[in-house]
Parts: sequence; C-alpha cells; structure tokens
Amino acid sequence: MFRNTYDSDNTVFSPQGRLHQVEYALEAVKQGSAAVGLRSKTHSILLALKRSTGELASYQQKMYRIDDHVGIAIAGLTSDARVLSNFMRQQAMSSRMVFNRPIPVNRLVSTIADKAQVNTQEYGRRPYGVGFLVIGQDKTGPHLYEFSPSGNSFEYYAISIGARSQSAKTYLEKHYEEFMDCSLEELITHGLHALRETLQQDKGLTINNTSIGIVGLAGAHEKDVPPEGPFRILEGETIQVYLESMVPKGGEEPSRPATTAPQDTAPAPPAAAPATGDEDVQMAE
Amino acid sequence: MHAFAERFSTNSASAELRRAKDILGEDNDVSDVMWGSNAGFGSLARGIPRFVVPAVQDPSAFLRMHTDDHADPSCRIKIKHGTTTLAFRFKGGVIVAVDSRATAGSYVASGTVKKVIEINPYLLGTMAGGAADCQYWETYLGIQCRLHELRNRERISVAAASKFLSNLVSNYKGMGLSMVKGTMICGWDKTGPAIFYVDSDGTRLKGDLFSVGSGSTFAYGVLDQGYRWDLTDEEAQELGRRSIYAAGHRDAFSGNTINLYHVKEDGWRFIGNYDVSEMHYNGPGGTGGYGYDVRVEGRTSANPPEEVPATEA
Amino acid sequence: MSIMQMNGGSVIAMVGKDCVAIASDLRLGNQSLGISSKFEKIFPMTDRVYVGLPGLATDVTTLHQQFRYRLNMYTIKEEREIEPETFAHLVSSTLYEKRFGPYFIEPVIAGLQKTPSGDLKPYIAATDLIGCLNFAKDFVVAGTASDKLFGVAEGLWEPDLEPEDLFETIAQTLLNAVDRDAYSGWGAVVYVLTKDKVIKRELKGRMD
Amino acid sequence: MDVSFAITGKGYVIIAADTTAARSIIKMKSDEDKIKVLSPHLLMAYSGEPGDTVQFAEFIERNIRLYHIRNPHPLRPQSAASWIRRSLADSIRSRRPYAVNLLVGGYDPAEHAPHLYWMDYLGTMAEVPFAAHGYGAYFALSLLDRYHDPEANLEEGIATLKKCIDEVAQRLVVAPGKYKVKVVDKDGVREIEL
Amino acid sequence: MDHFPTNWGRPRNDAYDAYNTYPLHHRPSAAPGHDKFADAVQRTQQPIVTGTSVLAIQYKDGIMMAADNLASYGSLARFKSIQRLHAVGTNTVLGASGDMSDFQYIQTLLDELVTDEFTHQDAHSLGPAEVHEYLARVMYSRRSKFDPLWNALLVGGFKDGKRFLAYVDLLGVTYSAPSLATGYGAHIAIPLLREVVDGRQDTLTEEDARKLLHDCMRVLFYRDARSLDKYQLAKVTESGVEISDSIKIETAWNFAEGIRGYGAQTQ
Amino acid sequence: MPDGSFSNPQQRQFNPYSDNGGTILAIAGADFTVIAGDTRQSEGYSIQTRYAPKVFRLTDRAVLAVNGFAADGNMFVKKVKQRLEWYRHAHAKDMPLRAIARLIQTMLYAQRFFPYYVYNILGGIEEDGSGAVYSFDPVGSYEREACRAAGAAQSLVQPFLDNQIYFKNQAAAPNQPHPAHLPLSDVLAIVIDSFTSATERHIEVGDGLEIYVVLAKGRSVQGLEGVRSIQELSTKSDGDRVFVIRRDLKKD
Repeated sequence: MFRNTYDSDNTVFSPQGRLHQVEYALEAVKQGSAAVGLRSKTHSILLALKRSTGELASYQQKMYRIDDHVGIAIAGLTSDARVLSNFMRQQAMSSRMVFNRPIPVNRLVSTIADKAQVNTQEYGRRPYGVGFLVIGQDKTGPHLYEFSPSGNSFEYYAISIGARSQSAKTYLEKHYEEFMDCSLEELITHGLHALRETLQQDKGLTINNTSIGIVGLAGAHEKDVPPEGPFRILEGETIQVYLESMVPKGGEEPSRPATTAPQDTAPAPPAAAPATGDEDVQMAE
Repeated sequence: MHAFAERFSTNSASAELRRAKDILGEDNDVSDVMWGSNAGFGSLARGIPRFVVPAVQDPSAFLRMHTDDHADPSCRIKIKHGTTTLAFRFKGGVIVAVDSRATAGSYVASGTVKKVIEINPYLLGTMAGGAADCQYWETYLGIQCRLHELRNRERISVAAASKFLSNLVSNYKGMGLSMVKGTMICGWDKTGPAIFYVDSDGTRLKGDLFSVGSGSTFAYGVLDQGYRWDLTDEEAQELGRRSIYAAGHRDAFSGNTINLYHVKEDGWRFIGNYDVSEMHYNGPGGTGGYGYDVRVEGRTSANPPEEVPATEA
Repeated sequence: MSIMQMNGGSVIAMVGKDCVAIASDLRLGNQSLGISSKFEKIFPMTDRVYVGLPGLATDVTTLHQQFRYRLNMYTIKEEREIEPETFAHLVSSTLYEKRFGPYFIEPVIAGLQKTPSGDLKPYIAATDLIGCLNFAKDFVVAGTASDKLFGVAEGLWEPDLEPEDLFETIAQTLLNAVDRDAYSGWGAVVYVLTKDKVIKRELKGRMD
Repeated sequence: MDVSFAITGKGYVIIAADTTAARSIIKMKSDEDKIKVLSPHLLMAYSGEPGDTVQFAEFIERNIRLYHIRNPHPLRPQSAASWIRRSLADSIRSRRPYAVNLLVGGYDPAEHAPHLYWMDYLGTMAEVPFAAHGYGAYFALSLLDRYHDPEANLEEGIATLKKCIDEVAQRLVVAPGKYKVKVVDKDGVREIEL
Repeated sequence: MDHFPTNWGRPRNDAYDAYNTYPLHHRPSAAPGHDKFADAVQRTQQPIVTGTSVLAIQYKDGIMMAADNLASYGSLARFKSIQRLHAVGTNTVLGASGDMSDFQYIQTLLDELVTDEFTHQDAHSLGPAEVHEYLARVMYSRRSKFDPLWNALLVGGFKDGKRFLAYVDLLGVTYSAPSLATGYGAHIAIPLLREVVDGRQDTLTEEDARKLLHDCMRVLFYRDARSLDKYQLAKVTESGVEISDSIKIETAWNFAEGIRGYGAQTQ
Repeated sequence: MPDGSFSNPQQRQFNPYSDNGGTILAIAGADFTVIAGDTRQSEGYSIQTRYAPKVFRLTDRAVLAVNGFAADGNMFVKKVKQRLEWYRHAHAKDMPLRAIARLIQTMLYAQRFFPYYVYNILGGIEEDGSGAVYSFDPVGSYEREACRAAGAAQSLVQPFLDNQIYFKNQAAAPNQPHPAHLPLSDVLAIVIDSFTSATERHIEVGDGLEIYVVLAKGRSVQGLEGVRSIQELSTKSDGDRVFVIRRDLKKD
C-alpha cells in the first residue's frame, strides 16, 4: 500500500508544512564535525574540529580562504562545500575585477543563500548538504554569518554548527555578552572552550584536530600578518599557545587569556602528547 | 552550470556579475578551468586552442596593419622575427643548427633566442618566423606527443608528429596569418633519422636537407657544396656550424650565436653554443677563423711580374 | 623600408679634453644583405676636420666628392685651411641647396677649432639631411643606430677625457650600439684628433 | 631575374652573366650577351630593368670609347668605375633614372692588379674581391666567403665560379640556363666556355 | 606566397611581388611619411553630437569639475543648455566629453548601478574609485568589441576622507593626477591647471579653485571654437556632490577693435 | 593595396590601440632581481600623468613590469593576478616564477589575432633561489635572460646594459674573468644611470622611477642599506622579500 512520506522530493510540502528533504539536508550538516564562530569588535574567528577518517588518512580540511577578507568553516558534505566555496571565490574576484572593491561580506553570503534556496524550490534538485560559518571584514567591521542548506543566512555574535554543536551553543549563549570587548586571544580561548564542549567525553583538543581561522589585526602570538589583517588559518604548532591558555575542564573561570599564560606559569608539560596516529582525537587529561 | 541559479536569483550581486561578464565579454574569465588540476591551462590540454579574434571585417588585415613592421616600419606592435635554421640528414643521424638572433624592425631584440625547441628527448623542432608561434605550437606539439606515448605505449614517429603540427597550423590558413613560417621537425624513430619541413601554408615535406629563414639562402650556399651522405660526425657538425655562420655573417637579421644539435639513435644531444663573431675571427676551438678576411689574410690577387730582377740585368 | 636604412651605417663623434674623436662602422649593405665590410664613411677634410657621412651609400660618395671639391675651392680662394665651424656651415648650405630633393645623409663633423689665442678647441656638430646644424658640447650621433648610440653615449661619456680614454669610450659606445642594430656593424673605425696627431684605429667588431 | 657573378683571382677578373632576355613570363632570347667590353682591360656586366640596361651600357661604352679617342691612354679601372658611378648617381636624381646594376671588372696594367667594383642603380659603389647581382647573390656570396681565394689561378677561379652556378641551378626556382663568361687579365679580355 | 626570405614569418600580403632586386621596393605603404597607424585612426562610427573639454582639479576640501553647456553637431552649436556633469550617488561626479548619446547611455548604466546599490540597504555604497573602475571595465570591453563608447570621462569624488580624481577614455586608458582635462582642454588648460594645482592640492582653497576653473573656462571659450560661455561647476566634498547652476563667462572683446583682421574690422 | 578603387576598398576603422610610452627594465643577480620602470604615462606629446605605475608585485617573489598600451597593460596585470589567486586557492601556495612565465605566454598567445599591445618583463626569484628575468614579446614569445629593457627607450638602454651587465665588447683582463653576476649595489647604480640617460634623450621617459628589488629567501639586505625612500612589500619575513625604491626623474 502506498504511503506518501513527503520526502522523496524537495518541492512537496508535508501536511505539517515541512520540506523533509531540506530538513534532511540540515541533518547532513549535523553529521559534520563541529565548527564555532565568534565575533568581537575587532575580530571574527572560526574554530573547527578536524576529523580523520581513519589512521591512514590525514585530517580533513575544515576551513577555506575565499578572499583576503573572507574565510569559511564548513560542516557537512565537503564536496558540496568545494562547489559553493568556488562560487564564493568567483563572486569575490568578480567584485574586485569590476569595482576594485572587496565584496561586502553580507552580499557574498546572500549570493550563496540565494543559490541554496533555488535548490529547495526547483524540481529535480538536491539541497546542498553543507553548512558554512562565514567570517569576514569590510567597511562595516568584522562579521560572522551562518549559512545553511535551507537557504537561510543569519549574522551572529557567536554560533556553532555541526555535530554536538548544541553544547557549544550553550557555552556561547552563556558567555556571548563578554565577546564584543574581548581581545583576539580571549576570543580564541572562548572559542576553544566552546569547541571543546562538542567533543566526546574522553577526547580533547590538540594541535592536530583544531583549526583556527581569523580576520582582523594580528594577535600577540602571530607574526607576518599584513597590516590589514586578512583571513588566515592557524593549524599545527602555531595553535599550541592558544590550547595552553584553556582552563582545564571542570575549572570555573574560563577566561584566562593566552597572553599571560606562558609567562605566569613554569613551562608546563604539553597539554597533549603529539598524535601517534592511533586515534584521531587525543586524550586531554 | 549556475545558469539556473542566476536566472532565478533576484539578488543583484549575481545580476552584477552577469552584467560584468556581459560587459567584459569574457565568461571564460573566471571559469572552472582556471583552478584545479588544469590550473588555467585547460585550453591547452583540450583539443585545439581557441583564440580571440577582433570583431572587424577582415581580421588578417587588422593584424597586418598593426604588426607588420616590414611593410610599415611605423607599426607599433613589433613581433620578433628573423632567423636562419637548418637541418640535414646524413649517415650519422641528423644535424640541427640555428642562429640566435631575433629582430623587431631593425632593432636586435635578442641575441640569445633558443630556436631549437626540445619537444622530447627524440624530437627537435626549429623556429623560424614568428617566435611566439613556434614556441607555443611546438610546446603544444610536445604535449600531444607525450599523450601519444601514453596512449599507444610507443614513441610518436617523426612523420606523425610533423603531420599533427601540419594539420594543426593549417587550421589557421585563410585567416591570412603567418603562424609557423617553416619549422623543421627532426628526430629519430623506427625508420631512422628523419626531417620534416612544416609551414603554415599546410606544406609538409620529407627530406634530407632543409634550411629555413631569412638567411637560409646563405646557409644553402655553404651547405650544398659541403654536403655528402657519408660525412663523419665531426665533419657534419662543422658543416652545420659553418653554414649558420655564413648566414649570420651575410644576413643582417641572423647572427649572434650558433646552437648546434646532433640527433642520433639514442636521442638528441646538444653539441654546443658558438659565438658567430668568435667563429669569424678564431673558428671553433681556435682552429682558424671562418671569416673571409681572416682566411685570406696576406694573400693578394695582385700579380706583379716576377722577372723584376731581370730588368736590372 | 626607409631610404635611410637602405645601406645602413652609423657615425658618432665625441669631445674630450683638447681632443675629439669620430667613429663609424664599416658595413655597406643592400637592406638585409651585407655587401662590403670595408666601406668607410668618415673622411678627412683637412688635418683637423673630419666628416662622417652615414646614410644612403651613393650619396656618401657623391657628397664626399662634393665636399672635397668645395673645400678645394675654398682653400684656393681663401688661401688657408678651413676651420671646423666654417666647414660645418659649408656642409649645412650644401645640403640645404637640395632642400626639396635632399641627399639622404646626416653628416657628423668633428674637428679642432683654432681659437683667437691660437689654441685648438674641440668642435663637433651634426646636421639633419637638409642641413639643420646641431652643435653639442658632449657628443653627436647619426645613422641607423643613432638611438642606440644616444643611450650608450649618455651612459658612458664624461667630460674632459684624455685621448686614450676618449678612444675607449667612443669605441665601447659604438660597438655596443651597433651590436643592437641589424643594419650597422661589420667592423668599425675610430679617429682620435689631438693637437699634434690623428690616431686611426680599426676595431674588431662583431661580424654578424 | 638576371644573375651575374664576378670573382677576382691572381691577376684576373672573371665575370659571368646569364644570357636570358625575358619579358613577362617569356624567354625572348637565350644567348644575350650582358657583358660589355669597355676597353682592352675593362669589363662591365649589367642587369636590371629591361631597356634601361642596354641603353645605359651603350651610353657608357660610347663615352669610354670617346675618352680613348681623345686621350692617348686608356682609363684605369678605378677611374672608369668612378665615372660610371657618377653617371648612375646623376641618373638616379634625374627625371628618368636608369635602373641598372653593374659589376665592373678590370685589370690595371700599371699596378698589375685586378679590380672589381660592385655598383647598384643608386650609384652605390664598393670595391670587392667577389660580387654578385640578382637572386644569385643570396646563394653565391656565402659560398664565395667560404671558397674564394685571391691567389687562385684561372682554373681554380673557374671551378669556384662553377660552384656558384651549380648552387644557383640547384636552389633558385628561376635559375637561368646558360651563362656567358669573360675574363680580363694582363693579356686583355677574352670569352671562355665553361 | 611571399618567397622573399626577409619576409618570412611576417604577416602575409599576397598582393605584391617581391621578386624585385632592382627598382625601389614597392611595398604597401612604404611611401615615406605615410604612417599606416595614423591612417587607421578613422572611424567606422563616429561621434555625432559632441561635448568639448571637461576640467577637474583636486583642492583642499575635495575635487572640483567644470564643463560647459554646449553639445555641438559638427561645427554647429546645436544644444546650448546640456548638462555634462552627472552626479553618481552621493560621493561621485562624472564629467563627459565626446559623444553625448554615449554619455547618456553611461548615465543610465550608472543610475541602474546606484539603484542596485541602494536597494541593498547595507551601509555599503559605491564611491568614486569603484565607479571609475567600473567605467574603465565598461570602456575597455567596448573597445575590445570594436564598439567603443566615444567619450573621454573624468570621475571625481570624495569618500571616507579621501579625494579621488581619474580619467578614462574610449580606449579604456586610465590615469589619475591632481589636475585633469579632456579634449581641447588637455592642450590649452592643463598647463594652467598644473601651474596652480600640482603639489598644492592640499592647500588650495575652494575660492582659488573656483577662480582657477573659471579662468580656464574663459581661456577655453576664447580659443576653443566648439565651446560656450556658459558652464557648470561641480564640487564634491565631505558633504557630498554639489552641481552649480550655469555660470556665465564675462568676456572682453574690445581689444579686437583696433586689430585688423580680428573682430568687426575687416580691412 | 588600397588605391581608392572599388576593387580595392580600404577598411576604415576604429583604432583600438594607443601607445603610452615609458620604459621598463629588469636585471637578475645571483640571488636577487631588480625590476624598474618610470612612471610617466603619455600619449603623443602630452603627458597624461606623472605617476602611473608600470611595475607590479605579483607574489613575494615575482614582480611584473608592463609597457605599451596602458589599458591593455592594466587589464593584463589584473588578469594575471586573478589567475595567480586561483592558483593560490587551488594549491595553497604562490605560483613559482617559471610557471608564471609560462602562464603569461599562454595568456598573451590567446590574443594572437588581437594582440595585447604590451611588452612584459617578469622578474623574481626561482625556486632554486636564483634571480631570474623573463621577457616577452606582445604575442608571448619569451626567454629567460639576465637583463632586459623594453618600451620606448629600449634601444637606448639595452646596448648600455649589454656593455655594463654582460660586459659585451670588453676584453677581460688576464686571469680576471668578468663576474657572472654583479652585486646589488652596482646593479642599482646601473638601473638609475640607465633611467637618467633615457630621460635625458627620450621624451616619453621621466617623472618618477620605481625600482622593485626581490631578494631570495635568507639573503641579507646587503646592498640596500642606506638606500633612500625604500619600502618593504613582502608579506612574510622568512621567505623571499620584495622592496620598492622610489626616485624622482627629470620632469621636462
């Protein structure tokens, strides 16, 4: 007996007024590892948890540079992300070609939102299975946007997407009022705390599984950043200093900026042993 | 690919882009081929390259008007020209010799041009005429020869390679353009040493001895008189070198240095680079200058009577 | 193909300390074809006036003969040798006579001029093909390689060069300039005029 | 489409010129003599615009002859060449210039030396050890750079000339079939068969 | 086919015979003094109704631009109250010489652009630099299609505390300088403008700038046969674009009275 | 040949080219490259502007100088920069110099029938750390050289460089061969000399001089100490480095 589940096609609403295909696409985003974005008056940052598909594989790429002033973190289908990010790059470049101006971040996000929306309305199409956090800076300052396969795009003070992102959101909701006046280091520390919430109980953040993306002026631990503070991705050894600034789990006051960490305490043993390749995520304690 | 998205998008950023592309007339400007493995060379790797043609009634007249520095020295765009190249077959393989001068009008634009293009370890192409045409098309030929090797698991024959080039450039015949004005594809394949002359008219000739370029007649003058099938390797190399010197000396648009190659069964070998002026005064390895005045120094055609002392007697 | 480029050839003259130098290439060509590498374009008019005649080769010979004739007439009439400056004006007027059917030559004049005090002062000048005189304190150039000569001379020349240094400067200037010109070259010749002697040297230039 | 060559050797000048008289694409005649004997020790090969060539050559021939009648001594090659050059130089600036290229070869009995002058229709003159006019020049000059010997005897000189003729026959599309060859040396002018 | 060796590799011209060593070479356009390049400066299309020079300078508070009100039809002074200065958004002014219909097309393009920009309502707007870049792309691409917009344009503006002044023409050639002029003004007015402006653009007062442009417009009216004694002045400062009403140039011709061949006296 | 008859109509058309004068030059050293250009932009006898850059930084180790028709030149540089940006997106590194050279060739050759009227000189540091100069003709023929001048005064400057850089026509003293590469300070002096000479004798050259200096990774700044009005443009301190030196030239 035939029963309509209203989910074989993206152009048909369910009796409840829902588009199941689109909602499934949103689920695909949740399959991806988590990404967190935060914004202060001066900086926007992205933090993402990189997964390794197995011990033979390296860690997947979670962040992409779009233009000097824009970068994204992704959660969901990497292949869809590649197509969309290339589209964003084209848009950015076109703006530079025609107007010699960096594309305003909000307009860039709307272009992909519109593109995604088409896939929720036209017959025979599949919604994109990827969500983005977009950070960028333009004349109106630093920005943070979330883009989702439903065609939505919103600007946030702080947001997270991907697996177990709700836990991170909880942390962000608790602390977001402090963010606006944070220094870059404090902002990153907050971000790492939020990102840590998305981990399984026995896992921790390491230099191998964490990426940090920044737009805004150079921080205290960065060197060779051009004065305009373009988008850059920090990975590997360079993020050690930030990981060390984190308050161990269970500690009450989280905000101990990385700036003071190395000087205050005697050189502590590294928070995490280097990855041995046995496991994709290392133990923190 | 994004046509649908754009059509339904009322967002003006994409409308902006559409207009920009419209205005620029360049939808290939930021196309997919520009990134990824093709890295912008997509047009080279796929089929016959396409070119921008000016939107005028007679593109060839347009091109001639702006680039023919010989008919009209005041033309602004001066493309590099002028050359002497030669190649001949003998029992020891193929000798390829070229000069290295490029002129734009009367200005010697370069004296260090590499006019032998190393297509692969067994194939050489020479460059006469438009420098860019030869460089570009023979690089392209190199790609195709490699592809042939990968597809067929054997090296391309000289005949096939030259036929490919011939077909390629004759596509542009009738556009009034002088693409490759006479190149020689030289190499060694299953059939032994081979030379093919190819030009943009579509001519393709198999032969033993060719010289191409503005100084070719001078090179022929020396080459023909000294050529035999059973030259030794040293004699053959000397003949090639001497012939290019002859052209470098007499032709204003040839000269500077001589590049000499020898193709044998195991592929080509670069013999050396020789300064034409050094050849004139001292010859290769200081064995005596090629120059006429150097060669006949002290000799005179005057014929004074020898019996001068006799008159005293 | 401009008629001035028909046969090729270039001349340069330079001022030094109490000396002048004039130099030319030796090529005679028929467009791209080299005919002779012994075609002199510089002619002594007196012991201390030299003239270089780059341009159309037929006019080189014709004008040389013309100048020789006029100079002889001058010497007979005036009973003295011509001064470089006077000769320059003779060149100028000779060329302007053919204002509407000019000789295709751009002469360069170099010499040592007698001053009222009896010293000899360097003098150089050049004219265009209809005789517009151009005096210079440093150097003058003409011929198919004139732009190249200008560039090198501007870089190498300095004031008050002794005869040997002047020779070196003019030789380097000429050789490097004609090497970049398809229509000049095939050897070169330099004359250095000093108070008491004229030094003529042939240079081994590029022969291509 | 004329081709002419001239080479000097030990005490002689050989001048060779093709014998074709062409009009449009037709060979009108194939035994035309294009080398004038101007005096006992002077030869002149001429080529160029049909009509002009013979007109000019005869003008020169008559005038040199006139000089010989007026004066008890013949013109030396240098002087003759200089006068011929002047005629061409004057002609090029006249209302109707002669388009004639010349090779003037002579033997100077006074200094026992052969002289060869290359001249073009503009009046350009250069003394050279060997020379050529027409398309042949593009093949022969380099060849002569390589093989010419100022001290070659007549047989060797003729052999070198044959190389030039063979080369042109081999490479030039419009190569002439036959040549007339004349030699001038201390004994005067004579024609030789190749 | 061209068999002459020295022609190998050159663009082909099969229409002449190069088998020719004796008479002068009859190459195409080898006639002395005949510059084929110059010959090519002929039009498949040409400007019809044209405006003459536009002048613009930088001064202490921004930029100032002037253009007269005439649109000529050949030598006929056809339209005498045409405005050739056009405000683009709030920070930019465009001055046009050359074909007026092409200028009007450019105006519609820019208006559309400004509207699009406005509808975003996101605090971003096009400044003079962006407008200039856009015009440069448009002009260059039309040139590349052999369908040029027959104008020489000056774009000036003031945005985010910065002056901007640049030029773009029918070929897509662009440049920027403290003082600019198009057309006849590039020959007549530029020396006058450079004399006063260059190097002093940070101290030049509005009054001086106004006077300078006024003087230049007068000189142009005296010497440019396609000009008018009525012009408009645009200034762009912190407070936006301001285009004046027409300004009349007071002229003095009485000096001509005494000069034969000048003015009324013909004999 | 157009003669006004009906059988030989002459095409009269819009001329899409112009010539904006100026001169560029580049010299490669052992571990550095100097690329320079004047800043005058002119058309015919009028100077359009006294400051229009002709030399552009592409990456930390590649600098491109363009000369000829300014609109073509600027457009071409923009396009090259975009292609390099795509390369950066795809490969997360800057394109190596020799690859940029080939890229420029194919980009120029794509316009074979409607050429860009530009003469390009690309200078920078190769992957092996050596200085390199690539010069191009308008349709993309190119070669690697040690020095090259292009533009309006190329025929003035190039023979001077032949003499000073390649030691052409200079016999080396016995046992003292000419150096293969000159030190940076000498090269800078030659560049400045070349441009002052060209300014003296060519109307289209003058106003300002921009000299870009690219130093190989790890090379000291020897030769640049004490140089007036120098500015560093590199984005990283531990890679190849780019500097620009600005000078005035005569404005007449």
